[in-house]
Amino acid sequence: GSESNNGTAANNESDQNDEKEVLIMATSADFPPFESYDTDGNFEGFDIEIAKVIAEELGYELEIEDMSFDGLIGALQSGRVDFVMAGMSATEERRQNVDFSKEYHRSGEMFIYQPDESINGLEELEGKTVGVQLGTIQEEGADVLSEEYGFEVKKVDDASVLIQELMSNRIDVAYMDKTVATGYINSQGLEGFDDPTTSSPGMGIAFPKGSELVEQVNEILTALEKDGTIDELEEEWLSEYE
Amino acid sequence: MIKTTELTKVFGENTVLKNISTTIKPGEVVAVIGPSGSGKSTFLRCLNLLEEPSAGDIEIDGKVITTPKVNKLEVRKNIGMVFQHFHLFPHMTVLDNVTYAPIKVKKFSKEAAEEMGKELLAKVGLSDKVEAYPNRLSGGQKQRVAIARALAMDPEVMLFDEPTSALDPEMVKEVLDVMKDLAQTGMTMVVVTHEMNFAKEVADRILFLDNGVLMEEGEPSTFFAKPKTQRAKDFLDKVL
Amino acid sequence: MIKTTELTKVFGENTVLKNISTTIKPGEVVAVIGPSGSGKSTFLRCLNLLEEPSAGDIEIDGKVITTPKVNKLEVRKNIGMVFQHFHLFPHMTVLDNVTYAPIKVKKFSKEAAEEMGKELLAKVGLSDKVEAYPNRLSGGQKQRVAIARALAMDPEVMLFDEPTSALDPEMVKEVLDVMKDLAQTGMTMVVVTHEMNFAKEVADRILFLDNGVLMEEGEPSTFFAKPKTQRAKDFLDKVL
Amino acid sequence: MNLDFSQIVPYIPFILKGIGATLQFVSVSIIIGLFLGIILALFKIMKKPILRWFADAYTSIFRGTPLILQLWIIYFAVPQLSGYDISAFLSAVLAFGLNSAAYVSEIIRAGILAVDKGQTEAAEALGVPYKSMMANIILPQAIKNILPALMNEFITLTKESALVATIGYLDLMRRAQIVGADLYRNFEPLLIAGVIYWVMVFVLTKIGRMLERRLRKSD
Amino acid sequence: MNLDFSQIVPYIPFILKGIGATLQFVSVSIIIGLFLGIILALFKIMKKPILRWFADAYTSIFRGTPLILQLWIIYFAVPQLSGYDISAFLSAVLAFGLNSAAYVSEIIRAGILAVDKGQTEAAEALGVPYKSMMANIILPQAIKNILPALMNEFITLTKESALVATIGYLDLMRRAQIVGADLYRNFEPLLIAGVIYWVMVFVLTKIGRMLERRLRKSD
Ligand SMILES: Nc1ncnc2c1ncn2[C@@H]1O[C@H](COP(=O)(O)OP(=O)(O)OP(=O)(O)O)[C@@H](O)[C@H]1O
Ligand SMILES: Nc1ncnc2c1ncn2[C@@H]1O[C@H](COP(=O)(O)OP(=O)(O)OP(=O)(O)O)[C@@H](O)[C@H]1O
Ligand SMILES: [Mg+2]
Ligand SMILES: [Mg+2]
Repeated sequence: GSESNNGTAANNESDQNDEKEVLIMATSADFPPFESYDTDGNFEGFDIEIAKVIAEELGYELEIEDMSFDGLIGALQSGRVDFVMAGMSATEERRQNVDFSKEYHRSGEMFIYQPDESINGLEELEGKTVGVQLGTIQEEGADVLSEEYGFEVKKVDDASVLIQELMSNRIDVAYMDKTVATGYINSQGLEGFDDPTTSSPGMGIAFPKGSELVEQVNEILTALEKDGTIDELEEEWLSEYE
Repeated sequence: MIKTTELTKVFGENTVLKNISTTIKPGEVVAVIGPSGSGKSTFLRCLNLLEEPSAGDIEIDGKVITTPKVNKLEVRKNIGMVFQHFHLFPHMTVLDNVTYAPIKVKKFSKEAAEEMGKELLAKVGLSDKVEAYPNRLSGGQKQRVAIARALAMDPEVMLFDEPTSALDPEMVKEVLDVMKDLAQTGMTMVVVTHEMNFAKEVADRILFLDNGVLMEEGEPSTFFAKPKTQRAKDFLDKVL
Repeated sequence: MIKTTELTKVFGENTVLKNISTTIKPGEVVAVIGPSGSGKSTFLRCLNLLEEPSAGDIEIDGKVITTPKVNKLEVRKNIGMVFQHFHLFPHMTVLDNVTYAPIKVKKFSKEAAEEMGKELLAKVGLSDKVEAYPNRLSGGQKQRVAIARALAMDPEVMLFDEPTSALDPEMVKEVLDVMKDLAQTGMTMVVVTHEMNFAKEVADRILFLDNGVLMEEGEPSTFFAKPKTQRAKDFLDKVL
Repeated sequence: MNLDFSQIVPYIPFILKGIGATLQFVSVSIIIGLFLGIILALFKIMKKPILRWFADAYTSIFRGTPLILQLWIIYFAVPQLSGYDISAFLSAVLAFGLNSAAYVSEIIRAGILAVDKGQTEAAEALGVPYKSMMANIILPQAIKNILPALMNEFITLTKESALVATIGYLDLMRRAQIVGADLYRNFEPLLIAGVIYWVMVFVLTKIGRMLERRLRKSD
Repeated sequence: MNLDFSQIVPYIPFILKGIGATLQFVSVSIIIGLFLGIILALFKIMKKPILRWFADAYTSIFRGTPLILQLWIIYFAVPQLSGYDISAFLSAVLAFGLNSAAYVSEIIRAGILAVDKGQTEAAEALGVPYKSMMANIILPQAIKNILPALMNEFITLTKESALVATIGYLDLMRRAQIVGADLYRNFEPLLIAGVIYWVMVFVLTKIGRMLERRLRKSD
């Protein structure tokens, strides 16, 4: 938890000096439009912009570390970073082990399929095979929906694999985060429809358990909601994925 | 009968055998002698095609074996070979060493092969080592196993490449004795050797090689008493 | 002076050397002979502590070397050894083989070592092979390099373990000649050998081992003419 | 670092199921890799330039490119190109077996070259055909010396097997990761997987040592 | 299967930057692994039981547990336990070097055992100290025979390096993944990474062959 001692914001009040304090954020920059690299190798995306604003409000210099998703959890658990923004969904199970900020975005889910199919609603999924990404909230959601609508669930490792499974006709439909789904629809010429039942929790910022930053960040998020900054950023980064 | 005609072997730029023509009659024991590097091993190895001759012919029982379409394995079945360093198969017992080729190549049943193997091992005086691994044997014992292994294929000719020169002196006799017995059974034998006494006593004919050339051949008695060439004289001076 | 007292060596359950006591005087040339497996090599290897004696003492120039606190490397610096199979370092040139130990162990400068190395190689007749790799040499040449390598450490004693038995007969002489020269310079030498002629001619004394026991020792003339024990008689019958 | 294993307990059966998956998949891959590796090694030492060239190219490609790419090509490209719906298990053992064969072939090539040439000559002089000579004379001696390197390769294979998770084959490692992602605690499941891997490798090593001892019984 | 490389072009410089990162990290890891591996191999053949035991335990642990676990312990646990803020690069080369040492030590152990015992005896008889003997006489001969197995290990290391992405070190593979995610197209960047890996491994193999030839010049 909070007894980390490697120069992160949570504990470097003790060694004040004239430099600006650093706030370390970890992310997995393979999740556009929330976080990714531009072609010059700089971070960009919706989460990145929010993080910059938060750091500025708190008076810190923001430092971003990119790592794969497994690494993010390790970084949180060991307290090596101050917080993680990576489109993380705040489930109850996870709350046992990390602290989440209040929700700052909710994008919903989508079912997508190859253009030579035509599926226009949950009812038409009966008898189909639906792929989901392991360890995501869509996985949990799909398990519930499959009972009701009679489809089969196939679980795979990550979004890129899900798309390849679709291309190889091993699954009929992929069930995924709406923003990501829209990206694939645009880039690979797929089709899809929104999940009307979506009840998944929205995205939150994750902190090591017991972090003092949670309160401060929640206050800032509330303020950003009020003054329209978040709406602006959503418009800038996410509108083409709606 | 083995007949070589102008047999020549070239390694790279090095002509190691130069136009060797000779005939070895059935039942004959021929000793090949000469200085180190003179081509004795190469000559022997050409006879069973372990080395491919560069020019010239080898005929065995009237059949030319130096044509491209000859089946080497067929040729070798009838020619046993014993090496200076034994080359027993270290991961097999003595008996397995002897029976392996008959079973694999001649399609003997395991029982038949083992019976024959034990008989041969008895002949070379190793009945008690049947189940031992080669690494447990003395040099003399190893070489006797190697001879039994070659004999197990029931060859018409046996080639020996310095069979005793890796042995301790007290073991030389036990191997030479086995070879003498073999000679007496009428086996055709070609023996590269440094054992001049063996050559004198047992061989029917001596081939003296020097620098790839067959310098002299003849009966041991005349060859050792009065060699015709200076080279042979020099050589005999050194080793006798 | 080397003095062994009740020297005993046990391998597992096998007592290979049994209470060997003898003294080798400075400048003496001692030939150790005996059947295979009698313990000749083990005896020799005990003298430079390549094998650790199980009981008994070895004294060299009055210093007991069989105490636990002796520095083996120091002992070995003064004792050269030549092996049956040469054991040259295959990845080094002939000259590097000879100069390696003087440079590493005696801290010679490279120049000094190379000068000495070339001199020694000239003495054994190999001036033209200085830059060659061992694999390019004949057996006789290899063994002469091995002798030069041992001499480069300027030892007081030289041990030879069958230095000629891996050689072709015409090469035996070139190595024995080098050894004879060495004996004439007054080097103390212990030579395990099967070359009875060399033992007769060069050795000052013969040690005859059988089954780990020092059965006989004496001057070559008396030993070869009338051995005292039956074992020695049997052995000489086989190898002479 | 505060570790807490209590939350993991309910997931342990889920993780343990990965052992069977991993073992099954690894053992088939090892067999394919060993078999193909031997054949490739033989190609490499043959006099036919075409076979040598083929084996070298094979090794270069399969050692030279990431395993995950090979896995993807087999699992995703094969059905798209040929229409044959290759299963995850089959793709996985194919990819791992073909990949391992490249490594194994290099190890075996070295092992064969280290066997005394006299062995080949003795077999040839007896008229033993090439195949039997290799199978009964040369390879058994080669394998004795290279067993440690082969064990390394098999252990690497066991541990790389986590990659197959990307195509939806749930091995031990992937199961540990899933539990980690579920709970947002991944040190603990990883430590459990670590212990299980250690036991598997330990057993593999013991088998290797036993084999080594058996092969050395003739020494 | 419709591949489209045109969109990748602007990202190519970003991917290529990963080459330097991977090379730097791999070369330092190889050196650490080789150095430690030699020391461990020496421990394994020594007469001191305590050193042998240590080396065996080391090998068992580092070969037996997943590399990612070792990497995480070094990167995440070290700062918490010692207070030293270890960098991603240092953690990565340590984890990979320590891990590789376990494999290398087994390879080298086999190589040393295969050197003719006469070499040791000849050196001992000359009074050469143990260290010099190993460094100048035994290891150069051992390495000649085990070079193919060592090359295997180095190549494996090069390709496993993708793991370091979990601690935020941007190697070649991770960059390819990122580009794939960015473009919503994964095969193309992976193929490009595949080609780059192939070139790197090709160069590594050539260096190995050159070395092998130099070591064999005395044959
Ligand atoms: N495979 C080979 N490649 C190149 N040269 C070879 C090969 N085998 C033998 N030679 C050369 O051929 C010549 C004759 O060699 P060979 O072994 O036949 O001689 P040898 O009379 O048997 O000598 P030794 O008594 O030493 O066994 C030598 O100069 C040798 O270096
Ligand atoms: N390292 C060892 N471990 C066990 N037994 C050994 C070892 N070295 C030698 N022996 C045994 O000790 C006995 C004497 O061996 P040694 O080599 O000293 O005999 P040798 O007289 O030199 O024989 P050769 O003439 O064959 O060289 C033999 O029975 C041998 O098997
Ligand atoms: Mg020869
Ligand atoms: Mg001896």
